[in-house]
Amino acid sequence: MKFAVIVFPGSNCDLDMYHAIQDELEEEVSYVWHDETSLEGFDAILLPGGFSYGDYLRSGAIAKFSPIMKAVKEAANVGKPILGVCNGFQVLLEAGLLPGAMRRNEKLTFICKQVGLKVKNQKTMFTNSYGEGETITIPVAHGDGNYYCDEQTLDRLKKNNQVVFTYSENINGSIEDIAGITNEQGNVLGMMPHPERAVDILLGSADGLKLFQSIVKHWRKQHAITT
Amino acid sequence: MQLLHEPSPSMIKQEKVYKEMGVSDQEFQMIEDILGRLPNYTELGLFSVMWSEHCSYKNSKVLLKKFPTTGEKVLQGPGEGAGIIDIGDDQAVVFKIESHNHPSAIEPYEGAATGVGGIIRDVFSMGARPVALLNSLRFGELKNPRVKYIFEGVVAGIAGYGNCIGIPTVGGEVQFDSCYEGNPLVNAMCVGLIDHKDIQKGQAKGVGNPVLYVGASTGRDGIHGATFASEELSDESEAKRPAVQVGDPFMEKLLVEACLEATKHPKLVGIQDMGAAGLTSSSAEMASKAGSGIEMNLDEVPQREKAMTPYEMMLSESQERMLLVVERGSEQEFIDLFEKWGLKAKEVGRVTEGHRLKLVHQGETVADVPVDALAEEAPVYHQPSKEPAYFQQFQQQAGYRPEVSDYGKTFKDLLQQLTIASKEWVYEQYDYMVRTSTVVAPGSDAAVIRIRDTEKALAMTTDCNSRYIYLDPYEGGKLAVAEAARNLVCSGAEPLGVTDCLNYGNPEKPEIFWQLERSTDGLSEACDVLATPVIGGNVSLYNETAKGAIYPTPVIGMVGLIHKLEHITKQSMKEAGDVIYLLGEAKPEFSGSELQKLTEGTIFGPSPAIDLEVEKLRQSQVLQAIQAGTIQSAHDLSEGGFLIALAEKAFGTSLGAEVTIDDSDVLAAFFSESPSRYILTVKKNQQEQFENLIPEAKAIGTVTDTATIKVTDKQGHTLINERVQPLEDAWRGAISCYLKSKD
Amino acid sequence: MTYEVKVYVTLKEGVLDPQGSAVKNSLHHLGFGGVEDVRIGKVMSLRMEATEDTIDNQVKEMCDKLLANPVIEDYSYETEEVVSS
Amino acid sequence: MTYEVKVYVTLKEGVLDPQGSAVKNSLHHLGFGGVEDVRIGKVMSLRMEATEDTIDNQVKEMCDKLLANPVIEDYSYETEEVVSS
Ligand SMILES: Nc1ncnc2c1ncn2[C@@H]1O[C@H](COP(=O)(O)OP(=O)(O)O)[C@@H](O)[C@H]1O
Ligand SMILES: [Mg+2]
Repeated sequence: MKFAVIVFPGSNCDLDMYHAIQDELEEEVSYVWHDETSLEGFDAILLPGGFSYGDYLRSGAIAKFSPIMKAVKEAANVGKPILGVCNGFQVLLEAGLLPGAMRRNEKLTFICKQVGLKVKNQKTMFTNSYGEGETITIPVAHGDGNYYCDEQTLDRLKKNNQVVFTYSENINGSIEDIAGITNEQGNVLGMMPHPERAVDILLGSADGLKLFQSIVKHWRKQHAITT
Repeated sequence: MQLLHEPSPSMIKQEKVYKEMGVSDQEFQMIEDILGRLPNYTELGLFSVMWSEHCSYKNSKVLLKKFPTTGEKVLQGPGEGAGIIDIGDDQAVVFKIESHNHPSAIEPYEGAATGVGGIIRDVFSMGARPVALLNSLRFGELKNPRVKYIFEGVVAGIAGYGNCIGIPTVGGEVQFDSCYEGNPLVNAMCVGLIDHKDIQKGQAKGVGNPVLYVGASTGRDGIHGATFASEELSDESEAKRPAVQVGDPFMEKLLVEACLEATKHPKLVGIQDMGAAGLTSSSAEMASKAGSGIEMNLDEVPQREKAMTPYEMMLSESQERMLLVVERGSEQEFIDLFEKWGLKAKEVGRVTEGHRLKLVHQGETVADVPVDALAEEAPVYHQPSKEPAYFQQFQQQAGYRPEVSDYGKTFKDLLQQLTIASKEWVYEQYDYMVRTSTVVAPGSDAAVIRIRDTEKALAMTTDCNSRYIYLDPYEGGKLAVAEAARNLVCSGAEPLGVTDCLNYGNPEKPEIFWQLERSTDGLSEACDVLATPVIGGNVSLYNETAKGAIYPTPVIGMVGLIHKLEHITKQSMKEAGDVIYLLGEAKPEFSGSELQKLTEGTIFGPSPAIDLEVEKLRQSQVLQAIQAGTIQSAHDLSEGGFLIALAEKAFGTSLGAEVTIDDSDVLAAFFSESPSRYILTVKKNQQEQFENLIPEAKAIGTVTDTATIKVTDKQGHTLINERVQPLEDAWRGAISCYLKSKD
Repeated sequence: MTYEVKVYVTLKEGVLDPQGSAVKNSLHHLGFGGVEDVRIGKVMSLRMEATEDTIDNQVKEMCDKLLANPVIEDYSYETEEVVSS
Repeated sequence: MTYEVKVYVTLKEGVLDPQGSAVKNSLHHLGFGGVEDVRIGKVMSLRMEATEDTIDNQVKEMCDKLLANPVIEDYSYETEEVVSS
């Protein structure tokens, strides 16, 4: 299976994402620079964290216009797994691939620490390796992670089981403790916590590895059927 | 800020305009002699910044000479952007510390942020990939609203810059003392990794080669920042406010990536960052080091503002700029390389014969001065030195001993002393995990970063207990180096070398110069004995306000090598049942301790002394025992003494401790800060092997799973019996508690 | 023609403004108890070349596409012609 | 009396505005080549109780003490009385 890690000017978790896939998941992975226009040949697309365009104006606001984003949208439309982590999540929100928006953390300061996450939906292509209602430990590192959406959107998210992760303890003010959501089709996941930083127990947790393994598992199953 | 009419050379002399730039009468005469004529305004500007303390070290040079700077593994000592030490396998570690005290006093967020930006450029301009940041911070007492504002702003600024650029901030220290009230210290350190073959130097070689300017355009910000950093803070500093620069970490992130790509290009000749004194120091130093000259056409310098004068362009300290020299004919390749990263590279001059810096502006030569005079031949002063009266007095106040009636209460009070309290409020704002290599995060004795694709790791720390240095600069200097090395050893590392940041008051005052002299003697001696050469550093003088000077604060940044990942050791206790050992004796010495500060509200008396041979022996014993796999956790005893260290070992775990002390002097056993001491925990079945390696260590108790700390004396009387949780809450919450109280 | 444009971007009513609340609290601590509400938005000053009949549409388009996020923000703007001297 | 106060905080001339430059570049990429300069500041909307003769001084003091950072920012403000309905 082949993963793409999109690199925007100012991305800084691209390296971490790359190594998580290559060294721990042991799948194929390449960087794709933001001004490329095609994602052909890739089976899954990863939008890493960082500060694309310095997070100036609003996090993710400028990156959404990068040439590669058209290809990301196409990949989303044909059902490929798209994962946006932290700044990647913010880009997906700004680009309209996921509903809602991010505000400054409630306490206004950047927060970096290990947090507990509840897996609210383990039937997605990103979470099928987790147990029902499992609590996992994954680090966060963000200043703008305070998720917001209006009430109708929230109802829809809940009805469709699009809320995939919630914080065990609300660290940033997000409505309903939301830490990660998918689109309606379930193939685009945005999350503030960093699973790619939790793939090696040496660094504190390996709970994020199952997320990447889920993507592979799903792809293998799909692949076996279609070929 | 903008000068409509620059004074003419004769006016400069007659009206002593040079004085406003910090140039003395005598120095002005030297400049006149060097040029064989009067300098014009631009030329005077060049000399004034290059001869400022910040760039020339004119007052500190005589002291820096004492430091041991060489060693088997030293690949680059002081002199370049950053020092380099070999770590084997053709790899090396690059590190440097720098102060941004004055800018942070005036604009805390941007001052701290640009301090981080500057130190990162020092490291990647050597060709190294920056992999970690640390800092060392000093503020006044947090009760003061202005101090709160500065503290919050500085931390946010460090976070804002480091997080954005994606280099983890993995460690540091924060101390609070009223002497820093008007004059906070903000020292930032950067650590990088490099392959030997990629090491770059900032040299302008090869007559005819083009000089390229890369990065942000030049504005009027920060003009005279270097001179500004060489003066005392006063109300006038407020008027000099435009000297504050604003950082753009996004631009710097692009610069890091582009410059690292450029340093791998075979046609790169030299590269240097534009730090203090911007375009002036980078061009003059690059030419001087290569024994050549540089001619620049200032019309080509990218400018952010209209109608900038040569003086302004040369003295601007706009951030995120680099100067490159490349082989003639390859300039387009470099321009394209930078273009890919969205950056503009522009040819602004060329390397010339003769050793002169020549500047052309709108067709006219506006400066023509010898580069060596700027870069190398600044006057060197040996300031008069005088032992201060306070020192004599302190020396005679031995034997201070506070009254403590309730050990448990004092224990809790100490945990909430801000210098001891958890710094989580600070480091949770730093992304300390990005680059996924941080094996030991902030909160332990030293931070540890693994080196990808190897079995090795780097440990790093910043340390300086300035109270002891104030009480006794010589002993205190030794203590600072020893503590830094001890912190590295606790994490399983062999200390490699030092970068130091010398923060002091006004060196023209003999008592201050005496502090500088004595403390650098102490630092040098300790670096020598502990085999940790000084490979670079920074001097920040004139840290004083009308209320007086700061404590002498020579911050030690130290990096160590962990040979195998399995040697990585943390301070936290690991397993119930492990045996707790204490290494080293507590002496009844309390002057300068946290306990003295707590009881008296101030410090006095003689500092504890340190025996460097004992220090060295214990460091090598502990390191050996760690490498032999006999140690589960290790923590040195520092501020607060034994009880604090024991509690810190329990925090963040669900464990506790039961120990017995057989000292007759309980007060010393609990609260003395005598140096060269450790608490170590050892698995039961490894006790014998451990004791063979460190026979002096005393087994004093065991790690328990009850989450209480219980201490009894040898008669079986309970001295301390506290649940860990309330202690930990008090310790963790102290800083945010202070910040919330808005009075 | 050259225009000076001011774009004001504010959080939609009903969207909690953590920065505004923090500023309000600080003002109370400083003794400004009369302050009942604080909301923080952005003001962007643009200088741009445009013609009289395109300037409005251009500014609107810039706001819709980039300068404001319609999920949480509202915008308004003013344009003024700069008379070159 | 109740006042609606608007405080505009902008970067001083000559102070680098990286955010403004990033927005300008992005607008160019989006085809708005006519944009020559972008500077980004803050607008704060306050609702507060005050009397006619103290309102100005109060707002000034709030700006000097907290809302603007005089080292790098300038401010201006407008006050308007709210007629209660
Ligand atoms: N400004 C800071 N930035 C990052 N980490 C910090 C900072 N201040 C303190 N820390 C971390 O908190 C822990 C305790 O610091 P300190 O009390 O200075 O330790 P020690 O006494 O062992 O030198 C260390 O891990 C240190 O790196
Ligand atoms: Mg320590």
